[in-house]
Amino acid sequence: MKRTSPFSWMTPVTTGLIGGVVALFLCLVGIVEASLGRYVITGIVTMGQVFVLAVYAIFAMQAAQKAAPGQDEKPAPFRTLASGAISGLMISVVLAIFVLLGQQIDLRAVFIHATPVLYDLLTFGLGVPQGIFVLLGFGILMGVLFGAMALLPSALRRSLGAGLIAVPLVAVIYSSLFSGRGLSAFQALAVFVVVGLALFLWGRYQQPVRARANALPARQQRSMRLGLWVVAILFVLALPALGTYPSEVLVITGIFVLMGLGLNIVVGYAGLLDLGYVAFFAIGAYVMAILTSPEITWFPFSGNFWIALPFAVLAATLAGVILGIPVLNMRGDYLAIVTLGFGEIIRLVALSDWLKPLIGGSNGITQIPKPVVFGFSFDNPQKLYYIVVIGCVIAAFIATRLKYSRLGRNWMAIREDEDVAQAMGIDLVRNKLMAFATGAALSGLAGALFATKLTSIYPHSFNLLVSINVLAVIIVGGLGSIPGVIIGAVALVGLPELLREFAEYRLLVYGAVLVFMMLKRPEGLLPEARRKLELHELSPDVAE
Amino acid sequence: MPPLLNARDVTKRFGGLTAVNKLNVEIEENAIHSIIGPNGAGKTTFFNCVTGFYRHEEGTVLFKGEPLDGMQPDRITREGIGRTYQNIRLFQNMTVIENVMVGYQSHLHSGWIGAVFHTRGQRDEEKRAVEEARKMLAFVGLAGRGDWMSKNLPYGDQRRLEIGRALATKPDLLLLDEPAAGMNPSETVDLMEFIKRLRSELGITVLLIEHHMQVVMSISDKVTVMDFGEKIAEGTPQEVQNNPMVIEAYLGKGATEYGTVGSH
Amino acid sequence: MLKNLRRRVSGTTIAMWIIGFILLVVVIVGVVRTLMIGKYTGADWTDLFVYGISQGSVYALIALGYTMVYGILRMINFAHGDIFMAGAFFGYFTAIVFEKNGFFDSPTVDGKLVLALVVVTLVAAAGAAGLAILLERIAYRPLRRAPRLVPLITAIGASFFLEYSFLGLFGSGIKGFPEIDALKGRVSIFGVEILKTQVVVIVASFVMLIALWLFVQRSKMGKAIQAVSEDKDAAALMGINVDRSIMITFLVGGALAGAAGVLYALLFRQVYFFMGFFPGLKAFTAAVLGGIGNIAGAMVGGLFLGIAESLFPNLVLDGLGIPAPYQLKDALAFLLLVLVLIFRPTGILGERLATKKA
Amino acid sequence: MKKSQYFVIAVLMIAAFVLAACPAATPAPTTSSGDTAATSGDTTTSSASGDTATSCECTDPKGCVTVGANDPVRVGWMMVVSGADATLGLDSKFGAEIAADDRGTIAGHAIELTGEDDLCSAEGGQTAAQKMSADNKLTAVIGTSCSSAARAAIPVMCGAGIPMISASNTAPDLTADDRPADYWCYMRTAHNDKVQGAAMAEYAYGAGFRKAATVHDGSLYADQLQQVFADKFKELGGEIVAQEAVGPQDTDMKPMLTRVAAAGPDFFYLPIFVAAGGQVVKQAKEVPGMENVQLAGADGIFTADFLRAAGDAAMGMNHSSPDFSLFGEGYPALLEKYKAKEPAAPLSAFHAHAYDAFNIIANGIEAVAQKCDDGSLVIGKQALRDAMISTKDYSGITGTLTCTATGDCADPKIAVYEVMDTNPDNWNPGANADSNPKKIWP
Repeated sequence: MKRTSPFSWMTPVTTGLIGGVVALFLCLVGIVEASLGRYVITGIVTMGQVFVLAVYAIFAMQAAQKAAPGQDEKPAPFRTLASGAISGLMISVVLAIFVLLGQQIDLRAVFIHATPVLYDLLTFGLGVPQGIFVLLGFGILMGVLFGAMALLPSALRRSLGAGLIAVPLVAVIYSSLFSGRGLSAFQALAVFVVVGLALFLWGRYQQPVRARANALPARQQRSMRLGLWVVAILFVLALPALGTYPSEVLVITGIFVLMGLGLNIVVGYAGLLDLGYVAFFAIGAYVMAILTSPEITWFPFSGNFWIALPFAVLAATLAGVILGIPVLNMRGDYLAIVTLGFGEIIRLVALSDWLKPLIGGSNGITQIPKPVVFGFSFDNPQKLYYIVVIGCVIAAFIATRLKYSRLGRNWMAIREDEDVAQAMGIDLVRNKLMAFATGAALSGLAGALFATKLTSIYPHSFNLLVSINVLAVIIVGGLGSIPGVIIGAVALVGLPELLREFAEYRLLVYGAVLVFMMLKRPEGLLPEARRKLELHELSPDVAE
Repeated sequence: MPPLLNARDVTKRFGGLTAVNKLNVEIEENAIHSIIGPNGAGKTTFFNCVTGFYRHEEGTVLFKGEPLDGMQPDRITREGIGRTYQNIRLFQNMTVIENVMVGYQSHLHSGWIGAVFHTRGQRDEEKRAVEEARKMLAFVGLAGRGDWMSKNLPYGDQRRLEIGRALATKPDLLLLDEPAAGMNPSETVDLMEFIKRLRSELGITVLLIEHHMQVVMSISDKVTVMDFGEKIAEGTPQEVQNNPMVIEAYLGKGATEYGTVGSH
Repeated sequence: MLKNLRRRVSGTTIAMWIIGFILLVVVIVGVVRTLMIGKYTGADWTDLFVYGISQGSVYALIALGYTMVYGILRMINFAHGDIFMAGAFFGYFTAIVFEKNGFFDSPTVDGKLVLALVVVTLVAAAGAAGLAILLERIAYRPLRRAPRLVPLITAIGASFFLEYSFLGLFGSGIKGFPEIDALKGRVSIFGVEILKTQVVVIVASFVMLIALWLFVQRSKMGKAIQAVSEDKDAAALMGINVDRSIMITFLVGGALAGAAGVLYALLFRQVYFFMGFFPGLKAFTAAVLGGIGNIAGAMVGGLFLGIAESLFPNLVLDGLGIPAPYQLKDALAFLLLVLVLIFRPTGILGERLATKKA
Repeated sequence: MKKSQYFVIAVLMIAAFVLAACPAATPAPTTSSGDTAATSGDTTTSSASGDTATSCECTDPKGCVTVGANDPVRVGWMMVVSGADATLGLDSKFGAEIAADDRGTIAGHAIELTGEDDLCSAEGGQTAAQKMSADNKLTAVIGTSCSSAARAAIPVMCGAGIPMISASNTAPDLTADDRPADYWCYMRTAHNDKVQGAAMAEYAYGAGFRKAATVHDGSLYADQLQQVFADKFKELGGEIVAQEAVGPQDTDMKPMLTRVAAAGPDFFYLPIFVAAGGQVVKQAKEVPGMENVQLAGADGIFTADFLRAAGDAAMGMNHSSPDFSLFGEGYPALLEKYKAKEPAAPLSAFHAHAYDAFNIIANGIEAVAQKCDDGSLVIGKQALRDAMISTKDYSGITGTLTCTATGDCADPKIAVYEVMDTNPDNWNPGANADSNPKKIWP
């Protein structure tokens, strides 16, 4: 965070200009206007305003921090505050220029969100001359305000910042999960205080608490750990109590965890970049559908979920082997594009008029039954959740066992250096095929669950995006790490589902988050222990 | 007794360049055999032909009387040929013991089922593998380092580990590509002793590429000299040292090129 | 003898060849049967071929960006298709200005039209190149030394970001690229009737490809790029500015994609936010097909893919009695890719990458 | 540092859950849900007409939605607003928004529109439905955009008793007589493919065409429409010489068209969307053998935007569409407001269907809502659905709407138009007898 280069007054100006461009982008892309109706604090602050405020906050603080002297130097409050003010002003200047330009020419011919509503927002509803001055003044004010945060001691600053971030986040999750609206002013304040205080206390007492825990006798430590495990398991089992929609999100997340665990074996362990992972997912789903749907009349057999499940997994595994043989001799990115191709081939063939008489083409296969055990039907997401959890546990178990076996070591060796691995007597194709088939099996399992969850499947559900999502899940989570897969799925599948508020902008945010995450934490959220080591040594500049 | 390895007229070309030209080498069982020659003489290329990474266009390589030509490298390793690399190629992000266990893997048989269900056979096998690997680490002088990340080892130990990993494949013939490169004099002396122990204690035949003349001349039974892909001399160290063609090929070169790392 | 053979050739290799052989037989049976039915005239086949070339030349232009970036960074720049889309947008906004001022009205090709098209292309190329450089600077440069998959995910993220930014900024509707009267209809070349727009696209593509070829082979900067592709560290030691070389690579790749965007818009006259995704994917396929990292390979791969898509569904699937074969043209394209890679593992022309083996 | 980040996330999640767990803390006291009321709802006081009711107990078998005195009436949309099909969903969404603006209030309460993305897929529809069905203040939903999403969403919404009315689902099975029982709450203002496809076949046969070809883009909409057309056309005595398919993102249609040309049709039906449809029409003029084949599309491309995509090649083309001459007087005004939201012209007629769908909901609410003394509204779920599905002779934007017992509400009058002018600015169907495109059938 410390900057050794001498301070320059140009720094806040450029920081502010960049901030201005970002603010302008948010306005023009429509996200500000679209979330004007979304209250963070009911009747007071909307999400749209929060977006603009956030830009001021982030860039003013950055500018102020850059101006703040190092720890050993004399504090320079004026310089810090002035930097904040300048950057805030610059953001306003950019927005003001935009508004003035908008008065002269019709920007809507190009930018569809350059609407009067937006101009109104930016001029505080005061119209052009007055509004512009207010906007500029507002910028300076915000700049000074957030610049002042740089003057606070770091622990306090962090708590304050966390509290401020927490309010909109909690508001969004809250309103999304429980279909409420924004928080009340009182709730917002409560969230702010609780989060800020909690973080502050954690920062203060983290060390002593931990030290005390470590000082406990080994036995007590063990029972403490056991207790934590029990709590965690109970927590996982209790989650569906949140309601059907959260359970629905959990089921989707679980299906991605399952796929992630499988793909992790292929990409994370064996280092084979597979971009067509959805193919096996599709095969699992289609086999499940064909074997259980009463709609399919050409197939002489129509069973229940449990009978069909092993066949779905088997079919996917078999497909993994058959598809694997021709492609596994290929190296690196050839493998990537060929597997991508396979994924598309499966989807297109399933969609085709050619197989339409058998598997429905664009009409898909409907009426897939839900799993039933002794008359108990898993007919809603709250119940289905448990089946998915069992699937994930089995998958995680298999993945862990394989990782610490001869096979796992061979895969790791192949990932590290294919040539040398071969020179150690490892049959590359055979070992890769094992990874591919295991991954395919888990994907097939996920597909079967997906089919029964949806009760109807369509080729469109098995597009490239699914493969990309799963890959992103395991990489954002931390390649090769099993807890990472879970965190990754929660972060990239679960949370976006919760943040449906942003509807049109979901993929925009998703993309931005992917880029941001990779830049800030290239090793993933919860990396495999050894990978973390490796990366930080390799490039100290990306480490925090 | 027929030679353990018998290379006949091996020729390897890269485009217009003939890297190895009609090379004939016979390696007797239990011998320490060195190949020397200036950089680019085709020594490592020859290694790659023997181990199956390159396919030679002409000639044949017989191992224990059977041809190896066209076999996949992993197959050749299982036939009993181990190797190390000129620029150390460890599995950097695996632990020391894991590296050795990968070398040992072709002597293990448990598969997917065993791994997932931890069958009795698999557990016994893993135990055996760890024991074997420990023994091997002790043999190469890395006892107690098993849990180090292999890239964190000092340079000399990385060389040892690489040899240990190759030994774990239980080869009859070990190909060492410049094992003394980058070592200081005392490490070099240790290495020479170590290579002799390979033969005396494990009964392994060693084929060595080396620039370090002291090593070559003091431990080799037989030396083959290559230049521009061809064999220009062969014989005992003394014979080779006195061969005028060898002197011509080496004069003014040998010492300066010592330690430079060439690649293909 | 048999024992030897078994030791030499692994079971999987044999299985691979068998799969390849079966696919090949299916393809050949399809072709023979289609030709025996004789539903299509020679002129039909020629037409299909020409359609393929024009589509393929656009693929080739996009593929070049992929292949150059891959060659220098070993990274699949997933966002490249969206750079192409951005180029089409920039071109579109410039083109409507010209259209309003009557540059496209003349019934024959005149100076005004040529000027307008050149300006449109240049604006699109410059805009796309700028975006590509920005992308490289913000999203890729900090990740140069990260593991291989990290930049891939970044690129995918950037791709989403660009697509949905354009959706937000410019709306979801399909923008109709102005129609140019002078380029309507067909012209006869060597006795083959070809659409005028196709002629423009094919000629422009080839001119750009040759210019790129000369740039890479002859210019100092091009040679520097080649050196960086071979070995970044060594190139840096030789005094080559690696960052600059990579930037120029993105600039050139982006400019070509931008130009391709205009040509595509000229050919198909539709500009919208999602237009880059599939052509991007196809172009990447083309790059691999031709041999990744290989500039000539990208051209050959692009043309091959274009022709395959246009010709093969009719030629292969029709004879096999598969209905609506053009629905499966992408599947067929990927199947061909697999076939080519089985028999030629490094693409049609072979890859041009510095292999860092022992 | 890292640890603290996880800590923050954990605290945030917990905070959200805590807030959720104690809804009593929320100031709005109007969270009473119909479900609980319904089980204990054995009170006898119920009034047939809501307007004069003073008692506000819920007697509806499916439960009720209660709207607080100062709260708006919440109406949902479930449409695809991201991905390649975003244009389809956004078009309907704008229609619903304009309808809400025009209406201003429902039963004296303000209107709140909330929405979810159905992603035009089964999984998207199911998730959206799970989410919206958990909203106990939601009265009804306009959606989904795509029939595949509908099939997954309908059982969930019906399970929660929230009526659904779609502006763009066209798959026949959704409103078929033998539709599953758990589709009871579903209806639509879009045209059943059966109506539209058959109408086009009748027109084509009547106009003397005997050899028809079709193409679809792999979407449920196009596939079913062309199949209905083909079946009907054959039934009438015509011949289907080719049934082709393309991808929705395909651009080079000439190879496919070459194939069609070789089959020698005199009529080519392409019920696909603007992007692919524009390409097909434009390129048909460039493929030998296709120049003189009569082209015909469906309502998916019956827009000015299509003229932009297809250019002059659209001249003389036929379209099946809801009969614009029957469109309400409000349509030009609707178009004006639409342009304020999205400067480009509408992509299809679905915004008009959405407009009507919204009004059917609003009318239904106004008919059944009980006004309480404290100013709040109680809306019975079953009652609302019944009120909506018994819509009769409602003169909406897209004609005179009457719902069938299985929820088909669209005015079944389909017209066929011919494009007389390819300037998008002159696109003005139904303005008068000669406006472009011109109505030629019936």
